[in-house]
Amino acid sequence: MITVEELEGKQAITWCTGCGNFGILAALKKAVIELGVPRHEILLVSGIGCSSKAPHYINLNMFHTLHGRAIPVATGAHLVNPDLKVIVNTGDGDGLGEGFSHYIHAARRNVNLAVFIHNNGVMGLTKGQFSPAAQRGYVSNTSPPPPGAPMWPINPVALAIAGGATYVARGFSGNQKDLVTLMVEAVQHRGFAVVDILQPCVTWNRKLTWKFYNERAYSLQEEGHDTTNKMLALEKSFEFGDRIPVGLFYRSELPDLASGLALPKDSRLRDHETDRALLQQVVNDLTL
Amino acid sequence: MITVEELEGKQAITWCTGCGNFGILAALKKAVIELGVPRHEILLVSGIGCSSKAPHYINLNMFHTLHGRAIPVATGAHLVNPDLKVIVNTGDGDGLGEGFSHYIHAARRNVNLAVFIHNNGVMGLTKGQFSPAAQRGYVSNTSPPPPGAPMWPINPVALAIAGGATYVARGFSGNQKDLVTLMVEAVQHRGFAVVDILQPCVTWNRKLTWKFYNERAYSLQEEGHDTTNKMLALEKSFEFGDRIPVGLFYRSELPDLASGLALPKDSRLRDHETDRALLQQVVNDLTL
Amino acid sequence: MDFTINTGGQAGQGIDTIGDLISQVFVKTGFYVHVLKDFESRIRGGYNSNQIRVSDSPVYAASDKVDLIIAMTKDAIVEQRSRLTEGGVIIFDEGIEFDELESCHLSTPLEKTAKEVGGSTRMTNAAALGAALAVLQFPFKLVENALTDKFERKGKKVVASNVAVAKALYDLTTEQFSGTCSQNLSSIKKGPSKDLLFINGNRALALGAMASNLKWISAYPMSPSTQVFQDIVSQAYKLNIGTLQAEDELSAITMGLGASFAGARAFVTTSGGGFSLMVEALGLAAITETPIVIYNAQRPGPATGLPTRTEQSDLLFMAHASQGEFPRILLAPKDPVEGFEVATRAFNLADKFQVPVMILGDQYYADSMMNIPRFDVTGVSMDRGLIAADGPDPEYLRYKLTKDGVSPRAFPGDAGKTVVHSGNVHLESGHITENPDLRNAMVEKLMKKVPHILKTLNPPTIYGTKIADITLLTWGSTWGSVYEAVNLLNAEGVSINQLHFCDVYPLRTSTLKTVFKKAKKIVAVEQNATSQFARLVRMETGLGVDYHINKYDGRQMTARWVMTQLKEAGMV
Amino acid sequence: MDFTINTGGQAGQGIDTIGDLISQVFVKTGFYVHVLKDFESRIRGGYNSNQIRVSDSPVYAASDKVDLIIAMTKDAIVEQRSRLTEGGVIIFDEGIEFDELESCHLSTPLEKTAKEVGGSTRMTNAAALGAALAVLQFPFKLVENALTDKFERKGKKVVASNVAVAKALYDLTTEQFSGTCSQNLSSIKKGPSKDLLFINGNRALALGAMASNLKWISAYPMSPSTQVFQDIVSQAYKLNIGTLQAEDELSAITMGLGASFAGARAFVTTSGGGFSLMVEALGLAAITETPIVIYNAQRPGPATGLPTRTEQSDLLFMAHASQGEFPRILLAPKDPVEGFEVATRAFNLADKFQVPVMILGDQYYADSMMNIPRFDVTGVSMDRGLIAADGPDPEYLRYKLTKDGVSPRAFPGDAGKTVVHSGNVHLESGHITENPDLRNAMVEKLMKKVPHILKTLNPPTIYGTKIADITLLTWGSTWGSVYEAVNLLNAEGVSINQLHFCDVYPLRTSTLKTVFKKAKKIVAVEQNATSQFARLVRMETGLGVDYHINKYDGRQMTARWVMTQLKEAGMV
Ligand SMILES: Cc1ncc(C[n+]2csc(CCOP(=O)(O)OP(=O)(O)O)c2C)c(N)n1
Ligand SMILES: Cc1ncc(C[n+]2csc(CCOP(=O)(O)OP(=O)(O)O)c2C)c(N)n1
Ligand code: SF4
Ligand code: SF4
Ligand SMILES: [Mg+2]
Ligand SMILES: [Mg+2]
Repeated sequence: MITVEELEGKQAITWCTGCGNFGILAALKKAVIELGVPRHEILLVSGIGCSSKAPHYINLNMFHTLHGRAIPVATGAHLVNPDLKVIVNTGDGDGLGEGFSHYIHAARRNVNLAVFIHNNGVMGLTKGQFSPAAQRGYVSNTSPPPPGAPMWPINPVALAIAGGATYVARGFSGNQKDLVTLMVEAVQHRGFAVVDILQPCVTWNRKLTWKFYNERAYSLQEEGHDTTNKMLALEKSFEFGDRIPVGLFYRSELPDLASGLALPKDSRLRDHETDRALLQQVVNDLTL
Repeated sequence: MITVEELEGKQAITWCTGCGNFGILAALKKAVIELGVPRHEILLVSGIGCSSKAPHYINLNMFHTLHGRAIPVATGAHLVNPDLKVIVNTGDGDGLGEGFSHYIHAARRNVNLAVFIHNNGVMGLTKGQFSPAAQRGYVSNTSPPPPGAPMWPINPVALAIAGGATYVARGFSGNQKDLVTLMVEAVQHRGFAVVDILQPCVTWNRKLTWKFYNERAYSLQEEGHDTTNKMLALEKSFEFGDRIPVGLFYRSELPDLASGLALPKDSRLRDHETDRALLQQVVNDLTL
Repeated sequence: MDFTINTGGQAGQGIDTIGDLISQVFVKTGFYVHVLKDFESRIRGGYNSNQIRVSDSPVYAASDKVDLIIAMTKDAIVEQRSRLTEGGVIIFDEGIEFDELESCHLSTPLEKTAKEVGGSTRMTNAAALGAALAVLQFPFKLVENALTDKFERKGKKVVASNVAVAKALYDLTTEQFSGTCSQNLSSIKKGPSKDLLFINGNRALALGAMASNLKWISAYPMSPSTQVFQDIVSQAYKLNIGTLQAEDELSAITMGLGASFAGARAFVTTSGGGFSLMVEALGLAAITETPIVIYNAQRPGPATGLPTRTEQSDLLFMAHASQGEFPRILLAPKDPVEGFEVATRAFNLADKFQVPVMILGDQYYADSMMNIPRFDVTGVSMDRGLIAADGPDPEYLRYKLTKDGVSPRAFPGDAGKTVVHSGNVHLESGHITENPDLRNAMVEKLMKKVPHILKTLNPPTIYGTKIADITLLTWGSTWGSVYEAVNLLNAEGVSINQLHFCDVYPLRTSTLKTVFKKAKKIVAVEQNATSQFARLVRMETGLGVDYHINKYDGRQMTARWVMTQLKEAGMV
Repeated sequence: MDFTINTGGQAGQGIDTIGDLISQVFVKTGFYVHVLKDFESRIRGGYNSNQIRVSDSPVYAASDKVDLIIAMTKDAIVEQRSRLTEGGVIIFDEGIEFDELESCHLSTPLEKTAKEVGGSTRMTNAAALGAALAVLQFPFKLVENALTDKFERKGKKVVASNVAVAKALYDLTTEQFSGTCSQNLSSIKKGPSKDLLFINGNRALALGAMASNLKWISAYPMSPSTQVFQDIVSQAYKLNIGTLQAEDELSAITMGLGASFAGARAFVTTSGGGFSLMVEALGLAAITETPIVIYNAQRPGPATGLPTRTEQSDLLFMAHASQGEFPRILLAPKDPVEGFEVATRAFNLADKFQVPVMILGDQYYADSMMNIPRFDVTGVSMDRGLIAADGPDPEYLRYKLTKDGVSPRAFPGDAGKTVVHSGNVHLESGHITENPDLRNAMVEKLMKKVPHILKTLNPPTIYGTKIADITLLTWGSTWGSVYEAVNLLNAEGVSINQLHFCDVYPLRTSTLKTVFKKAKKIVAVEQNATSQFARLVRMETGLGVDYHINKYDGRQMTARWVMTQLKEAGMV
């Protein structure tokens, strides 16, 4: 089993005191331990943002990529070595703005990844501009009043479900226990798994605060939500007002992408050697 | 009123005989006439693909842009001159693959555009590779059997609704009358309007043929579908088997993007001149 | 008089506020001020600083000496101590554990006083200001004025508390500080110079763009460019400007092209990584001859690199970006004064030649501040280039072949004209063609513009004597440091001058050729690793330079650094 | 013997099939064949052609004369007629309305016979083949063999019908054709040369990549590159290769980087517009030192340009693409023979230096076919570069500073090691740093690789005499036309040779400098408008060329065209 000490990050944390990312990191550590797989079989892939720095703060294999591109990088790594548990740490700007297309295409391909969206409703690292997940009317440097952000937020849960993701959940940085469970399940799930994590940004976001979520978040599971019912899951996904559902919205079992590709059955692409004799035949067949 | 002659394209059509794009072009011409606005107030914007050549074949203002970028180009043009009726002609590769992120972000912004997806389930112009809308198992040069395309198709109707579009319909190139109606409504609708158009590609697609659709397409409106019910619309959007719903899925009235921006009230950005005296004040306020 | 104050601490501790307050005091008393911003890519914590250089004659660059350090954290002492001049002073909060106290150190209750006197640790800024100006023996009245200006909007009470805190520290320091600072400003005489703007490069560009009747900006945030977008957004309602934060840079630039196509002057702002994502659309702008102005605030790469640091390393990339071949214009302003002017020229050039115009800034240009003459926006002239005559024209050809390659523009919505743009090779009408002769004609149409563009661009400027033994070749924002170095060396009797380019591409070569012929040695000084401008010069002229000076650690070079490099190389 | 057949018609009329059949006949009888593909960006209709050049000695380029035209549409006559040699013949279906009949014209019932004899108009190809070979008086047996090979898989009946159709037309033509073709092949002697591949550049690259143990390819379709991806996908199940059609190019390349990071050799294929979208990730590959091989099959730009035509206009773009500065390797194979070799070198270079390697093809290189010696894939050697020793190493540093800048790689999943990649400036460990000294060290780490890379790359080749009055400077796919031009001019007694580059960046300059010194005149011959390679040479060496020959209409230059340009310029 992995110990907490082994996971101790090699880099000093640069997040603001009180940031919701701390809760996500703590849950991630617990989840990694709970998973019970060797440390070297885990890979974290992130984009760019406060959230995307998370992999530096936990001692695991990692690739801190470009803004918006964590999912395709993770996809490539996963398919070349399906033994890896590949986790994506992304922000709402990163994964739902710059990289949104990849999110839905990975969902419909049912790529075996666990995607954790550190959703704070702002672009934290670039100083608090409204993000794709910001509420309509949210005031920031690039959405001054009136009218604040002149558009509706993107709905990562509804879109993941409509997109074809097979495990779709929402977590809350302030609810460690459930968040750990969702993380573990997402990683263990074979297919595209999303956990949209409510993550207060204490520096910029004066709306989506700890208090805001503490007052509104409720557990879907405690209310006996049927996670096999897609339409119900979608209905729940539009609820974001006085009550905000947290927990697992939807899960289904479907073939994942790897099962449809020409991967070697008995080894991994990373170690596989092409049979040159077979290839020579291909060449020979081209001679007239 | 615009006459058919005035709309006669300036360029010889390069589509294959029998292509579903002909039906879309014919419907577009009828719709443009029915709209009853002056010819110069219409603008067509397209990406790249067989479908995206459509604007060359009807004599209107047009911008044939880059693969995947029709929606943002259209957005910029619309906001600078909201008098224009801006129509986007896009393919399923173009709009749902390369340009998919723009589709959803335009939806949640409720940009006042009409987007016509020439949906043929293949990348026609690049010679028939499976497209994002291709059915699972579809066989093409880049998805050989087994297993054919190893992923589920993207659902443009469900995603548009989940994304926030306020007019979401499906048309069929083989059903001119309804297609014209949907096109006219989409253009007249104030907000982001989508018509996903079933368009047989007779050259490459041996599955999604005229016959296939003729046997399966049915009219939502004839079945009395309630277009104000979002959940019902979503439910219908997942129906794609022996029966394929065509018609208007969902419509709602919400403020569009233009109404939330700092556009001049009495003129258009294209003609507006910044009040330099006001700006000089801004400068002066910066002096200490 | 030429002295430097460095105020440092963690991000979130209000270092910029202290910096602003101090700068304001000096600007208002008529000094020339230059502020260098040094910060990490994080929101809280770490080590950030403002370096404020003050002089009674104009200053154009940062210094590498510090006379007064105001430290909110231990790092802020440690990082700057080696630069402290003799007679320099370090002020820091008594809460900082720091044992190696010397007489020039002033450990003082900044935070405590803020809390006790002002009621909030947020007023630590005012405390620091009070302490600093006491050390400098600056009249307190000026401190009061600065605080009033800064906090006026927040109400009298806030002003009063801040003044009280500052006064407390001012008095305490006057009483306690045993050392003497090398700088004594007790008899300051300069009067307020109301007509100077205290401004950074980003803001100058934003103002220049707005003065040019910019009507559309779409952008996606990226350091160090974001402020330009934010500045324009903040004036959008007042001036009626279309502004939209896009979902990514692909969208930002293509929205801009749509806007320009429909008739508005359009601007997109980004940094290198975002520009990388705009590359394909740059080619679309070119082939469709849709004017667009792009700002790239460069930062060290590749990839994410150092997001909040400076570098001049995208020049050759931007000069050749996108598949295919087409004319484009690259302008690299040296400072905010030139930034404003470059912005206004950029929009005129884009419209006149219907080409993409790119402005190359960098984090140093973008963020560092100086006081400069007030801009006169009413004097900015607008040239929208060739516009098709009003009225119906069923034969209107968007890409009419003309002698100089420029065709009259019309816009969708113009009654009686049909406007056709296509990113494919097209006929004069704008519709697709694959005809080889028309392909040739259209390539030649684009290329014909280059000689006209060249004639319109500004030649480089020679600073110092026309002829000198050594010529330093520079472009963009390194101008200031090198300019100061040249002056200092001239004062030492060295025969040295500076050949500086703002308009970097296409390259005007005649002055350059003359200078290269006359100088004994040409030294390229660039804030990058591979001497990109020198390479560009060689590509354009075959002329090589004799020596390269490169800095690529992300920190802007100073005059002294340049001089040291020259001396170590035995050049001077 | 050196003659050319052009078979043209609409897209969808099976022009490629006729072309293939005819080529096969000649390849099988031991001739050298070169096929140029000329087609529009549409799926049906328009005008497409295959130009088949046949010779008894090797041919390296297309011709601009035609001896036999097989026309399925009137356009196919009109477009080619001006190139018809004296004694040339035009065969066309009797259905084509064409009044200006001459004795060399053969109007014949291709379609009708196909239908009547074969039962389907689809056999018009066979009919055309029969007619063509009768005109050439080629033994019918060979026609039969070709059809058997082509249609074997579809069953005996199909073969028989095709043969019957061909025979009918063969006989009819033999009987009816009154003209005589300049070419008479009745006494053909060459035997079958089983060991030649008949192949285009795209396929050679695909085979080279697979021979290099490529284990991952992600791509998004784009002409003229798509075939490489399709070829590899078609072998994926047999060879176990990971292949994925991505949603866009941003995804294609970043998937490739993930795959490479995890340990597989990775390849991405695209054309200019797609490469534009990969630019940011190119920088990520560079700073994270993740090997990747990128193929850009160039086509005329900017933007969509001419999607199915040829050009060499992305060289300077690719040499400088992406923000920041970093080493990269650019290779431009001259033909399929070199393409295979370049692919295998590319993967080794990428792994050895942990840099992005880019292969520049173009539509001409990609699509045109020739017969070449069979590739021996078992002889391809694989060098994966520096790999960290097996076994646990808690102190493993992905970016260990070494003398030559290359650090041992480990892969995520390696027991006992933690592998950290970051696109930010990083420590040796891979974690983020903003430290200026480490920034310097990491820039220098990357730049240190360049001299080693240069030593490993191939120098250019001189074709013709070592020294000549005129040297033609070429790179990539224009090799063949220029090579033939040089030979022809040499035969005319002109002192001319060719200095050709496959490895174009970084540029090896010593041979070049020698040649530039010795030749009286250097002429750059490029398939672009701005002489990009000549510009690159001048950037690297300061050396300029004396004259430029440029073709940019999207159609590959021929030897005759090159000669005409030289003659018109008074160079020869
Ligand atoms: C291509 C590109 N564009 C823009 C940026 C600048 N940038 C860095 S982080 C960021 C936003 C991050 O937002 P989010 O993903 O929500 O992360 P957070 O900081 O809120 O956790 C942006 C726009 C970039 N690094 N690269
Ligand atoms: C950036 C870029 N990538 C790839 C291409 C090549 N390309 C042209 S059309 C096309 C697919 C079009 O598919 P779709 O939008 O479905 O159009 P259709 O031809 O089926 O109507 C592709 C991949 C391109 N032009 N630009
Ligand atoms: S800015 Fe917000 S998201 Fe970023 S570290 Fe600070 S609190 Fe967290
Ligand atoms: S390839 Fe398909 S979509 Fe394209 S024109 Fe032909 S039938 Fe239509
Ligand atoms: Mg965020
Ligand atoms: Mg399609």
